[in-house]
Amino acid sequence: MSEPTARTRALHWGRRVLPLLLLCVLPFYLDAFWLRIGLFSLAAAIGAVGLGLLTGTAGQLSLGHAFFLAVGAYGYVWLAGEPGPGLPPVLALVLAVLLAGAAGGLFSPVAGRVRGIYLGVATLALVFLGHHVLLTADSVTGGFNGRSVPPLPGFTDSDPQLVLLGVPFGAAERLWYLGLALFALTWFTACGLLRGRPGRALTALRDSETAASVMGVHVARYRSTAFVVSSMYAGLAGVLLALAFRRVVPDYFALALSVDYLAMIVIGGLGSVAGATAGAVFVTALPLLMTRYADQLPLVAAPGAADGVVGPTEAARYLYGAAIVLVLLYTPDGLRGLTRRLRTRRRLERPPATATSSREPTPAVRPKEHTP
Amino acid sequence: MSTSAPRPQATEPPELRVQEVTVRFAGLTALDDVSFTVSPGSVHALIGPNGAGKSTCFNVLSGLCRPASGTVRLGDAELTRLAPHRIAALGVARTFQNIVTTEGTVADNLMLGRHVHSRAGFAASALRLPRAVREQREHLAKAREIAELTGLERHFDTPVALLSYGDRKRVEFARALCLEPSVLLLDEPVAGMNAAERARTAETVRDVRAELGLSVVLVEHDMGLVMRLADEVTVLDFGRRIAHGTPDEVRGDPEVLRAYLGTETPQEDVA
Amino acid sequence: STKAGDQSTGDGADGVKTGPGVTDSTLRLGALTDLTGPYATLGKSIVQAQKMWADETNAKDGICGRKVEIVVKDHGYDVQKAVAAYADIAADVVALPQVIGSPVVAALLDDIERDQLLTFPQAWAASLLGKDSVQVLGTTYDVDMIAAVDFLTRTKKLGKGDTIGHVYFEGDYGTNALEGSRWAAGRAGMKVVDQKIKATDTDLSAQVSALRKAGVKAVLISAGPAQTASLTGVAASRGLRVPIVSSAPGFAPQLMKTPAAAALEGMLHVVSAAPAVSSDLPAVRSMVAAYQKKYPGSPVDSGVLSGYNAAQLLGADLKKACEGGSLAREDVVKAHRAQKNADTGLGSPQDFSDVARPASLATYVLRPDPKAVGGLVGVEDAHRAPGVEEYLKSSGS
Amino acid sequence: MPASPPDEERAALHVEDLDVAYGRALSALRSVSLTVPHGGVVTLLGANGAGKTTLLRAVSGTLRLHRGAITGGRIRYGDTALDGRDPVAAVRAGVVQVPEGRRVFAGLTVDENLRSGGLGLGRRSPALVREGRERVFTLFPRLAERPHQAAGLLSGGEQQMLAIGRALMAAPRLLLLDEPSLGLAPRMVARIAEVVREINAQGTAVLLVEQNAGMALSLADHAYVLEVGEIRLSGPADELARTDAVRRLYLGEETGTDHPSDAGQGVA
Amino acid sequence: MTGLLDNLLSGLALGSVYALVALGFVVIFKASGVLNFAHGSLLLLGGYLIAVLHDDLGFAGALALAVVVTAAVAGALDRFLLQRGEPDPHAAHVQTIVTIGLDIVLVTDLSRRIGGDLLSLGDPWGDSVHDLGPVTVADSRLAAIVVSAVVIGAVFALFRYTAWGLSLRAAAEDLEAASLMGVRLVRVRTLAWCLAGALAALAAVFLVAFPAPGLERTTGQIALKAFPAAILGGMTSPGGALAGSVLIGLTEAFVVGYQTELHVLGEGFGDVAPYAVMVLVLLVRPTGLFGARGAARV
Ligand SMILES: Nc1ncnc2c1ncn2[C@@H]1O[C@H](COP(=O)(O)OP(=O)(O)OP(=O)(O)O)[C@@H](O)[C@H]1O
Ligand SMILES: Nc1ncnc2c1ncn2[C@@H]1O[C@H](COP(=O)(O)OP(=O)(O)OP(=O)(O)O)[C@@H](O)[C@H]1O
Ligand SMILES: [Mg+2]
Ligand SMILES: [Mg+2]
Repeated sequence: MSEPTARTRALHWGRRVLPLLLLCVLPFYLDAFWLRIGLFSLAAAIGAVGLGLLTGTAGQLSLGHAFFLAVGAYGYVWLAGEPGPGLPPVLALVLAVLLAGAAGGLFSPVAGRVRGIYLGVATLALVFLGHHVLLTADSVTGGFNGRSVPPLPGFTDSDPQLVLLGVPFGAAERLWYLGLALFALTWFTACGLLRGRPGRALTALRDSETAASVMGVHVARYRSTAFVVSSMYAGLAGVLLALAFRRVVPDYFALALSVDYLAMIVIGGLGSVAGATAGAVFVTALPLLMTRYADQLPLVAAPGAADGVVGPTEAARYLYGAAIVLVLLYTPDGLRGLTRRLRTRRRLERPPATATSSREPTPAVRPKEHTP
Repeated sequence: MSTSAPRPQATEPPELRVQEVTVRFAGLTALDDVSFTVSPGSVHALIGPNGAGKSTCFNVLSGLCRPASGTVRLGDAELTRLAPHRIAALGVARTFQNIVTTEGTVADNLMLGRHVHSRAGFAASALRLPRAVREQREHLAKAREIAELTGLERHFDTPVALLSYGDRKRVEFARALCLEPSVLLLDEPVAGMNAAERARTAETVRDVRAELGLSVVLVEHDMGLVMRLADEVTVLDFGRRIAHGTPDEVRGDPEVLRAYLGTETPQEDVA
Repeated sequence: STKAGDQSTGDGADGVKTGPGVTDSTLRLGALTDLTGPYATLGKSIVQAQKMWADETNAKDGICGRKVEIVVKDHGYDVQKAVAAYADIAADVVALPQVIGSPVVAALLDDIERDQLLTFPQAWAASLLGKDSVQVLGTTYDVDMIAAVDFLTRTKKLGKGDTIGHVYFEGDYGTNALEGSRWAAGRAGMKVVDQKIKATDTDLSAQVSALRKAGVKAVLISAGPAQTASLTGVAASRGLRVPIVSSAPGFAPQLMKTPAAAALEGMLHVVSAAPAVSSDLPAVRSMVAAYQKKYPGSPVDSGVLSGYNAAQLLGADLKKACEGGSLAREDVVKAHRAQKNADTGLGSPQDFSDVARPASLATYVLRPDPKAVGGLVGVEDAHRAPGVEEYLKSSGS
Repeated sequence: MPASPPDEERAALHVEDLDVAYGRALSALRSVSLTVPHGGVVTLLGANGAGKTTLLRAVSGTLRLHRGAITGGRIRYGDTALDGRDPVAAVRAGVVQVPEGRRVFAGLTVDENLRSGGLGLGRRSPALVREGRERVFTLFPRLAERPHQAAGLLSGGEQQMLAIGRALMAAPRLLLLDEPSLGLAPRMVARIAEVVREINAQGTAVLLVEQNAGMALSLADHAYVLEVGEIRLSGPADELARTDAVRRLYLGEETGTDHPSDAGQGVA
Repeated sequence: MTGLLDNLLSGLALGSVYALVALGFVVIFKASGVLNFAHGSLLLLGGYLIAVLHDDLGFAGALALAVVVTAAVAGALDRFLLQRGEPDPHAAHVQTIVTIGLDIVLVTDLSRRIGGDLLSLGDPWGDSVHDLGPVTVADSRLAAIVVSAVVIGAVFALFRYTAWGLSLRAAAEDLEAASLMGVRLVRVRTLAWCLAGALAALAAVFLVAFPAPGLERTTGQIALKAFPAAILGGMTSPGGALAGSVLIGLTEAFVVGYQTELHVLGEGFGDVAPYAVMVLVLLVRPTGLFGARGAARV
């Protein structure tokens, strides 16, 4: 607990600014394929951070994230589009996020009362009911074929040509920066939440509802607010995804997507913003990259070749599934646990830490706290 | 103490009155028509054999359990209908007999105790408004102060799960203090501590009571501690109040000796 | 170094204008297919059939003096993967003779329109009409269902006042089919009782109960093979022995190996834009023979036929564009739209000139036959059901 | 170093030069040696965080559940080496621990909790189980009153009885008791003390970790004092009870009390 | 009236099939706190094995072998991929995600093998039916009702009266205390997974038998329907799983059966109705019909 020296402070800032800088120059080097994957990852990261807040911090499982992504995406499309009020896209973006929050709020009678795995499966209902509505209410949602997404002004290929350092800046490049900005906003706010009063209250009610409530935490309200906030992040992610896809279709927002998000936060490491981000990139980018490059693997046949051999997509699926298993086998705390472990190993080579200051992961067993 | 909003009761905590409280669980009356009053600023001990209903009484006081009949009043407020968090906001803090801490460090737990004294909501914290940042810093200082008071400063940044039983017990105590309560409910605060540590905790209780002028309701099986600290004692057995009075009165009560203390020696004193 | 962003458009050595996907020696086509998801069987048949077509074409000096190459991308019915795969290949192909998966097609519609990339989706919903670059081949589901109702009234003595059931998948396919059946039934004075189901529903007992309660005289089904099998099997076992007519995707040769085979043979008919694979049209027979020779062991199903047909139609478009002096994408689309009577001999001729109309209105009626190649034999040849024109007018296309 | 262990021959539990660490670097015990003779009662005193529970965990084999490990030394029970073994091995060898803080199975009934006590011993005849249960019920009549109540709903003291009863169901030859008097009313403390004596009289050795030093020292033949992971004092219990340090720290005798019952909490 | 009976019976039959699947979820959740996303693929594995073996071994032989192999696979997955090192209750969420990875691998492989086929399991019931008064039920469904009643009863007894059941429940309450009692945590838990695997193989038979057309690559997805069933029952007891499943089955049968009357809810509501019912129940009873109410006292 020593005062930060100039050196550590510089290190601290360096660790934040450098990655950001790096992300900023990427569009100068990557082509549309990579930028698209990057954009998907950024959007997923925003959603994952929201889910991390709910599941990792407040201990509330949600399999309904796909639904809130859909609310955000469709909300934006409808608000900014035709049919719909045709609002200015930027306003529509903000309203869509609020709409997702409101949708989360509507679910709060359940979200405030139902806990853990029960909530997880209850939210499953949202995905199925939501899908049902997306298909049925076709005057708003466009039905099965969905709707095309009105672009944000200034974020299309047809906007005034922009060439920076010899690189033409099209929609992909511009959207990348939008995604980056929204992601930075997410990071900033989520860290604030986690380290602030709400984060502590949520952690407390995750670990012991009783302890939290007798210390003055309004359990049901905090639970449902966490749900609302997480829905809003999901909504934002949904808008960004819609902009990246240029078209929203109901089938994308299915259960598999919710499960993916769950995988993201666990693979990244529960309870931290950086973890959720790492997990989001892993889960989003890996299958896409593997699918693209799998045909270069040995023993993999070209798509559509004879029976009984492994095609590239299958190979990619095998590898992806195995990657999930392996990552979690060897770093049960997720990708973030991995970096932390590397760091402590480095620290351990220096003089041993004293008993009180070391921050080892919590022990495996903790007495279950039912009482008295 | 400049940080928290000034509490009106800071000088004179309201009186806590338990009136004819009855609690039933399926087929079992855990509290049977129990009444007692905790006068402002006093230490009121609640003793009795195991299963007498002491913890249940605490659960009623802190809103975790709703009595079948009877009322609990704190000053003018009636607590029996309030949710636990509302009761906490009125200045009632408690510890648990079986430790109920949350994961995270001691600091995190103590900051939870500051919850009712801080305001920052989701929006303010997310946007890191200056007010939220300042508030957080001030409360952290306060929590550290209380950690020092309870001998936890060494463990301030240690995850609670790594502490020994006695230290975790202390964390609970400190967390309750962080609430700056007007009424402090302590359920066996020194269980699992050795004599020296018990004395130290007793000292702390005495200090904070003097300093903050709060009322304490104490459940404890360590009769020495009870005798030393308590101004008044209520004895429960099978959910019923069997004795009431000053420590000395209670200690001599044959009913108490039979049901609770079970020693022959004091009985001779009485004789 | 930073990336370079150039899109090559220019003139080839032979004076033909070229665009993305075309070089002096090759013509590159793309296929976004499903080889690992729910439509894997279909995907595989189409891929193989189109590869066969490409090989045959290249053996005959290719198109416009260029070798044809098909880039196959498998998305496994995952929209996100499909979108990424599209981004990956779009800049490098001249047309897409195959895109499988309605949600995939839906998600790509805007991009395809923007890139003017001539696309033949393997989906037959009317909602895909009206897009310049997207061509639904043959009839749409609604047109088929009108033919189905017509078939029932003509041959099964259904008429005014009767009730028919329609079991359909949620989504584009089912909805579109239901539109057709509703319209046709209304025209014939009949009532439709509909039952919407999901792809994961494989036990249709409850649906059959409901249909029986409604007293249906016939049942239409627009779902997958598993659902058709369950519906027919359950209906038969419960004594609901009524004619059942399925949309083309609702049948697969594998069904003839299930416990429901007998019931299927006795009760089912299939309406389709394409003839049965076992048909004796000469072009079909030679194609089937070639396919069986090239891929022994692979089942010959309707996917083979439609895939090969699509490839041939695209080949014709490309040749025409070449004759017009340009293989640039927009000119390929133009050439395509200029075809008013494209006939490959593999089915009914098609008219691509009106983007808003189905390319063909003639429907075949088939029935299961375990002994036939592809499990189906023809019952009625391609014909236009009465009222189809009227329907197209009334539905505003 | 501890004084030479009493009666080497009959000694049953030997802990020799034990080092234990939690996580990677957190050393909790250093070079601890201790002996519990067959049929004896040994008590282990120490402040909060001294490592008493850690020592018991090392013996019963549950250290690994806490990400702890034995980094040096040996533990033997009779001829069985217990270091590095799992809890099952300890139970099979006859060493059973009553965990700190009761830890009864809250959702199981009292009866089921008792049945669970014998799980480690493999298949046993119902008669044997019934006999064990009778024995527990005579020791703790309060439990006999409600065999079908969920254990989580018992009061703290009742749970403590159940925890001890559960351990007794495994017919231990060495019982490791971690603060059995925790949260018990004075009368119950006396009762537990009696029970410990009874158990001991029936031939079970006891290693008793206690904060209630008065009771512990009156029960034990031999005592050890643990401080910050190391044995500081050891010796016959009555001798140790007379040393200044123990009197001050563990018996609380110089805290200016005027009631004789303060320290002993009414041990009869 | 006939319609009512009809729906009642088909709901019951459907429910008992779901119950076999839901029971697997419950057993695994109880034993390890893991929400087993790979359950669908275990089911698919069991079904696939029966499908490829029944020609050689006959149905009974194939079923027996499939049950054993699926149980072994489930146990092995748990033993070698989920529980590594020490038992760790905090790892449940991580292990849940591992099951997602396992599911991906298993499903990919099995789908690759099954391809577009619709496999028959060679079960003895074929498409035969029974007339029970005015209504007709498939024999396979009658068998399902009987088998799941028996199996659930057996599992219930296993939980209640055997040492293994007691060990399992004790470990579910408190790992450390259970291990102090000498419970072999790893083995107890692995056995639970084996049991769940066996149940999955058994469930596969009834899921793909007659009213359904046969085993396809997507058969495993039906396991999803058992989620609400398990949750409705409270996720802790075999009896709860049965009750929840029957409720789900009935809901589905009735909503589909009366779809025309329920048009206002939109077409195809039968598929989402179980979820709606589940949410409503959870609103009233947040831990399901028979779930442990947050009975922990303080
Ligand atoms: N939620 C509950 N359901 C059923 N019975 C309960 C419940 N809570 C408490 N009891 C019963 O009520 C009685 C009183 O319990 P309580 O915990 O208040 O005792 P106590 O006085 O605190 O005892 P101890 O000193 O042992 O902690 C006990 O017999 C207990 O079993
Ligand atoms: N799971 C754990 N991980 C890391 N450190 C631990 C763990 N458990 C205990 N410790 C540390 O080991 C030391 C000894 O703890 P132990 O629980 O053995 O103390 P104790 O003597 O039993 O204390 P008490 O009387 O309070 O129960 C303490 O410093 C404690 O913080
Ligand atoms: Mg109590
Ligand atoms: Mg201890």
